[in-house]
Amino acid sequence: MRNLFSPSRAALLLFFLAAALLPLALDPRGHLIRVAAMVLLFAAMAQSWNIVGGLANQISLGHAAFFGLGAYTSTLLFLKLGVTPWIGMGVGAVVAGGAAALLSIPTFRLKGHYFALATLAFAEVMRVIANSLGDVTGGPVGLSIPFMGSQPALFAFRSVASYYWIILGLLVAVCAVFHLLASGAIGYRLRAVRENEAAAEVAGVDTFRVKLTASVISAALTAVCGTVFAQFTFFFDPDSIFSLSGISVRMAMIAIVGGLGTLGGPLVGALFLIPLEEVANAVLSSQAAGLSQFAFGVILIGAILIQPRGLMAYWLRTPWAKTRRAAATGA
Amino acid sequence: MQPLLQADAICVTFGGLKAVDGVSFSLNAGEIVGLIGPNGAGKTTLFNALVGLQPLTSGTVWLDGERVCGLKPHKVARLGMTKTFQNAALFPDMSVKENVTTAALLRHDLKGARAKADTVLRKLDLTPIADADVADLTFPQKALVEMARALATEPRVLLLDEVMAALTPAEMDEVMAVIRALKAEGLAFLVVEHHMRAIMALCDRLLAVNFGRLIADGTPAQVAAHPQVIEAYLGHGAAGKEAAHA
Amino acid sequence: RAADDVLVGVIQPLSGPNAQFGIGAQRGTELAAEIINAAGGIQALGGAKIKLVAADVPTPNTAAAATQRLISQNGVSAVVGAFVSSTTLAASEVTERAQIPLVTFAFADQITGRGYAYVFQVSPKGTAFGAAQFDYATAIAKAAGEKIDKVAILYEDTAYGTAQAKGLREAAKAAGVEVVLDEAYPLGITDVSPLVNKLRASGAQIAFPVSYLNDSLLIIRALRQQNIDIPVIGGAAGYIIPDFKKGLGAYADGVLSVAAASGDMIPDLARTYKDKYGTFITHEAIIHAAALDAVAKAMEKAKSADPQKVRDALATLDYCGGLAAGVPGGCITFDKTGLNTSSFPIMVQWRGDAPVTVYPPKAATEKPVWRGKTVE
Amino acid sequence: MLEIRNLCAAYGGPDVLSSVTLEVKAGETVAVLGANTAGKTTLLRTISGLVARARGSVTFEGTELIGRPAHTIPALGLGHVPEGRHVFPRMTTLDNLKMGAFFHRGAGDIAQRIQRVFALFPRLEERQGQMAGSMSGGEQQMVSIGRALMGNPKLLLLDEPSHGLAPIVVDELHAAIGAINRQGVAVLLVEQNAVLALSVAHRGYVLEAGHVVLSGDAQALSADHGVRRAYLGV
Amino acid sequence: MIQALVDGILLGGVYGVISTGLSLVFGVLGVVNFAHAEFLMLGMYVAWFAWRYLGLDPLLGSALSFVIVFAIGYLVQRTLVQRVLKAPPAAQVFLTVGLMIVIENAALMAFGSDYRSVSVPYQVEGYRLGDIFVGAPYLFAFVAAVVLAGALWLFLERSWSGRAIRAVAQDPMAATLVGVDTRRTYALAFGLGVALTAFGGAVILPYITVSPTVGGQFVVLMFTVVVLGGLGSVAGALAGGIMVGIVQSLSALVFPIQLQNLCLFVIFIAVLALRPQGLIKGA
Ligand SMILES: Nc1ncnc2c1ncn2[C@@H]1O[C@H](COP(=O)(O)OP(=O)(O)OP(=O)(O)O)[C@@H](O)[C@H]1O
Ligand SMILES: Nc1ncnc2c1ncn2[C@@H]1O[C@H](COP(=O)(O)OP(=O)(O)OP(=O)(O)O)[C@@H](O)[C@H]1O
Ligand SMILES: [Mg+2]
Ligand SMILES: [Mg+2]
Repeated sequence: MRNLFSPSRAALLLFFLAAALLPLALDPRGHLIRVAAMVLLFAAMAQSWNIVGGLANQISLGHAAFFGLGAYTSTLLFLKLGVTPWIGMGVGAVVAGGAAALLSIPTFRLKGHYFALATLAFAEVMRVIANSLGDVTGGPVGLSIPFMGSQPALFAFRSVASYYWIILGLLVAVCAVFHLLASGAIGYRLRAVRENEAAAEVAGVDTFRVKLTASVISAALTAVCGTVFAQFTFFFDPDSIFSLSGISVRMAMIAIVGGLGTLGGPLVGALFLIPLEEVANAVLSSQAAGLSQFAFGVILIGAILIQPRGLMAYWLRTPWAKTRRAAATGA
Repeated sequence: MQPLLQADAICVTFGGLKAVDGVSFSLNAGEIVGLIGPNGAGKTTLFNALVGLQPLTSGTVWLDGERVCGLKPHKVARLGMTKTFQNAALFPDMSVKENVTTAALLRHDLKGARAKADTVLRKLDLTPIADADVADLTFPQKALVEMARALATEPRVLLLDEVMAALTPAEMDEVMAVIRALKAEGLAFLVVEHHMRAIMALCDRLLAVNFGRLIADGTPAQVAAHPQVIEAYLGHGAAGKEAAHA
Repeated sequence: RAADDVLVGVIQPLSGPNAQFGIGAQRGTELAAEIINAAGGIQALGGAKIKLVAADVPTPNTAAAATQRLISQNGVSAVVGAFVSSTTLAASEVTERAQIPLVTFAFADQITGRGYAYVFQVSPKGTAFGAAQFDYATAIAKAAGEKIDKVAILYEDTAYGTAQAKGLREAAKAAGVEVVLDEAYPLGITDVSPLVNKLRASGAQIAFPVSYLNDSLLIIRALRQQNIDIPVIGGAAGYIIPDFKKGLGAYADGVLSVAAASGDMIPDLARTYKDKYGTFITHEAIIHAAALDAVAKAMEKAKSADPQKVRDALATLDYCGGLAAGVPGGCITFDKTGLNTSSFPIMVQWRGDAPVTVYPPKAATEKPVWRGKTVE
Repeated sequence: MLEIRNLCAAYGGPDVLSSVTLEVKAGETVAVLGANTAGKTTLLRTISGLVARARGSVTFEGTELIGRPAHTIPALGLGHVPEGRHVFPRMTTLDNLKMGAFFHRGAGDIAQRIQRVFALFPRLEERQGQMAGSMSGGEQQMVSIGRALMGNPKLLLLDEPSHGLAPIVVDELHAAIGAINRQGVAVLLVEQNAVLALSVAHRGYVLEAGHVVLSGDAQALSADHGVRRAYLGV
Repeated sequence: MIQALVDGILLGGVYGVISTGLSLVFGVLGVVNFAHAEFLMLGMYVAWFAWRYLGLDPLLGSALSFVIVFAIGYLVQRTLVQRVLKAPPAAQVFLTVGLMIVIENAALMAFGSDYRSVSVPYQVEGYRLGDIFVGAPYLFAFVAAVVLAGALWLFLERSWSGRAIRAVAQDPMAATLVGVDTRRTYALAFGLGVALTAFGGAVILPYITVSPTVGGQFVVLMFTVVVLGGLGSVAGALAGGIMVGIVQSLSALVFPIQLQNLCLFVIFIAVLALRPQGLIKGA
């Protein structure tokens, strides 16, 4: 019970409180709220990734596959069959979860870099399929969500703030799932698998099932993020939705820069990287071609050189965090 | 009475190498059997084959009348057989108790597993270090935690792979006392160890392997006196004599 | 007191794989702003100067945020740009909802196909370019006395490639010409041998590749290596930029390509551009200059920089000359969907260091050459 | 030959070695005994320059080793057989041996050196083409020792060479260490197996929790009551 | 069919060489270098400038690419990569992602966004052997690639430095104990790895244009090659390269070329499922 008021929880609560109050201070149709929404959305994506990447230490570089599946499923259901994206979102999650389960079969034995590259290839496969099945997916041109004004039942709103609230809700849900997994029985098993798979098996952990569960949940949540992203930006095409650098790597990078496998990592990472990129773009992109990306890369390198274990390492080093950790193991 | 563990002509090959070559033996409840043999004789491989970490090329393994070969390790663990790792393979980012709890989850829910872990840790006198990170442990402590983790799966057969290597004689005695206490509860052990002093003092029976093949099976005294065992493993020097003294 | 500046947003891919086109387009826009400002700015607004606010949008994912920033942080009256279709589509979702006019060169059919009120396309649709690529080439061949009944279409599988290939395919069907090879290939292909093998086996008389630069060089060189003498009719993009010539040298000469515009139609601008940037003016620069010109003209007409009024003025714009002279047809008149109805594709042919307009005759500055023979 | 004075060492946490003073004279075999984590391995690693945080002094034939880059130390005449063998697993036995002469790569007598190692460990000659990683533990131990000998060391540091080896191999090793020492190479031997260590050593030190708690000649140590109980298991 | 096979092998040999460097860096440093393809781009630029201003054929300019990029790689390793060698692998990956962004955009600022291409006489030549047709630039690049791969093999197998690189790759601590300067060797291996790739970039310059983003065209391909061959295996990279070349080439016979990479990646995942360590283990 004393955990309820631990400094880490307090910090988390503070974060969500600040996030909830933020729209009051911003123009509901402006740029800043869009950036804030992007921060939260990318935090949710990174948190979904963190379930596989952080808890199970399966560094996936192909989560864009699930992200895109979510976006395509809900959007196509809506465009072709008129199914509201609220339902499409769920269907997308199921489809992505199924795809993750299918992908687990050939990849579950793979470790480390081999796993990373197999997932990367999977996302590429999805991209090529979306690109070449023009009749179904709209092909390389991509898909547009029709402009319908404000229709909450169809997941369409006029103000960015509405999307912001939805994304905030999504982030809270993803964080809750992450926390439940991390602190529950499966959390123990995932960490065991992460640290030594053979030993975990011998200690009675069904490593395949544990990994499968984690990747299905992670993929499903990622797909939900994909649907929300599609609804929020109204347009996507295969190259951007299945993008290695734009989605897959970014999800992983946020979690890693923030702190792999920690609940706060994706939040901190998104809060650091997304605004940073935005500022670099706003300030530098009219100066010289490439300068803003260059600056972003330099800062990224700097962040990793200074703290390779992620920004959360600073928090974990503070006395408050230490007491919490001791309490957690004692509980 | 049927033996608790029965291995029938098991073989494991790596490419052309026969690491385990037609080994058959049995193990009864409450028995401690030692497995000795030169380096590379196939002892660890045999262990891995028994628990399902290493697929068998041929042969059968029965655990209490059930075929366990071809099952994944976690299934074998559920049926009651597990092993420790030659080079302690703990989960380094977890505390001692978390390591043990993970294994206890095999038969309990989270709450029950925590309680089970406490019991096991108490039994092995590890309660004082329950919250320590395993990365900070000393070698013998690690070996004990390996055993604790294995015990938390509530096995009937426990395979110990050199848990006493690198222990001082005094430390070895402590571990042997624990093993004997567990034997009294009905656990069966298969023990790999190169310390003949420990092996001779602990085991009811010895198996000796060389080049993957079983070369001797009998009481410790019989096996230690077996010419092939002396030739391939014990030698005539000081180390071998140590065995004879024990 | 000088009038306040009017702000116009420019979104272009300034980094990433399309940077070269984005930079060219941005230069065109900048040059246009200089010209308009030098001529006294927006007269109706007391000589207000146009001030450009640029944003780099290397990918569609970055386009929405960048466009939103220009709109709500900088308060631009209109947005010009995004050479790349997908990026433009992403940006148009923001401009439409924010009710800010977006004037573009990107030519995916979908841009004006969604019934959006705030998006304007200065040059024809992608399918129109494909159709023109086919129609013009067969017309030139016919005039040279060659009858075409088998053609090959090779295109990269991007929005641009597929749209234009669709136009080609339909035009061929309409003309009763057999398409013996119709092959999409991945963007960034590093080896075209399978493509060229198929082309050689197909027996096509003309090849219509729609591609960026590297693939176009690969295709033309591979044809040369294998001594395949099939005329290649480029589909804009890679075929009409200075690097095409640098890459192929003498082999560039005589290559035909469809284009949205050409420097020889607006010599003054072309000269200024060349003096300033050292290379001939590309069609994306010309069209984007015209796009900004249209925005300026709309502001004159609306006597306001208010986005809503600018959009209404754009919708009813109908003028010729000025920087719009660079657009084939020389005029800008947007229809209900936002498409400039007075413009049409042209065909250019490499002569020395730059392509010149050779077709259709109403726009041509020189006669086309088919297989070494000047076509009258 | 090797003089260690007031050596302290740490890996970032508290000191693992505190004020260790120890010496090895030319031609001597010196054993270091101690329980787990007493700091035996750390002692050898510090001598070889692998532990960054070391204070005090370690001189080898008058040269101060503390603060020297680790890779320059073997050339002074120190051979180190690390705990856990550390052979190059995907190199042949022969290449592993050759690597031992890396800092003498110009030397013309490499073939002779290899022959000398083969004379000591005939098994290695039989297995010279085999990947070292696929050899048995005892064979790998021989490769590791042979590799250290390739540098013609004057002092050989051996860290638990008998760990995990079959009794018969332990005996062979025992003989080999004696033979190496008789060729004039001084040996600093860290062993869990105190019986073996004291039977080949001239002198010994007992290390506990980073401190030298006892030292003396091998016979005296073997007779010491505490040593007998703790390390000889009697 | 045979034509496609020949095309595939010629192309694959070059894929092999540009990927060998990546494999080497992984094998020795254990770092998956996402920035690797950027060094291909740098190598191409060096060769392009050598052609433009010194009149050197890219096949000769490749030597210059090798040397210059080696120096750059050596420095990058000493100043950046060295610092994360002990960090978690995920941090290493993202350091190199950062490096990739920096190098690509630095090139954009330094060289502009132009597509640069050389013109050499053999660019438009080809040889015919019966029905089989071979483009000269492909053939020359292939030969150069194979020669270099052979030289690399000899270097690693026979020279002291090569042996030291292998030793450090397999056990850095033991390597230190026999007197190998591991830091220098790491830098040497990284420099060599990127230089090999730069060399590969130079020899393909006669048929590939260079621009700041050219690395992006190759990066996924390079990883596919390396993983197929077995990470860290230099010989494997060559085999993996040829396999990728053949798959690409043969798949075009049956499927639309658009699906070339689909075929490749499906085969890739299938191979990994059957052989989780790649086609060839270790080397
Ligand atoms: N994965 C593997 N691939 C190939 N060969 C292997 C593999 N694992 C073990 N071996 C070989 O099988 C043989 C038996 O090895 P094993 O580890 O079982 O020996 P051991 O009896 O446990 O020896 P030790 O006493 O040294 O631990 C050895 O020759 C070893 O090299
Ligand atoms: N690389 C390291 N980083 C941090 N601590 C270390 C490291 N290596 C050893 N230690 C710590 O230093 C202490 C002494 O270890 P050392 O290996 O020197 O003991 P040892 O006497 O050789 O023990 P053993 O008999 O187990 O080999 C231990 O507490 C150990 O945990
Ligand atoms: Mg073993
Ligand atoms: Mg030690």
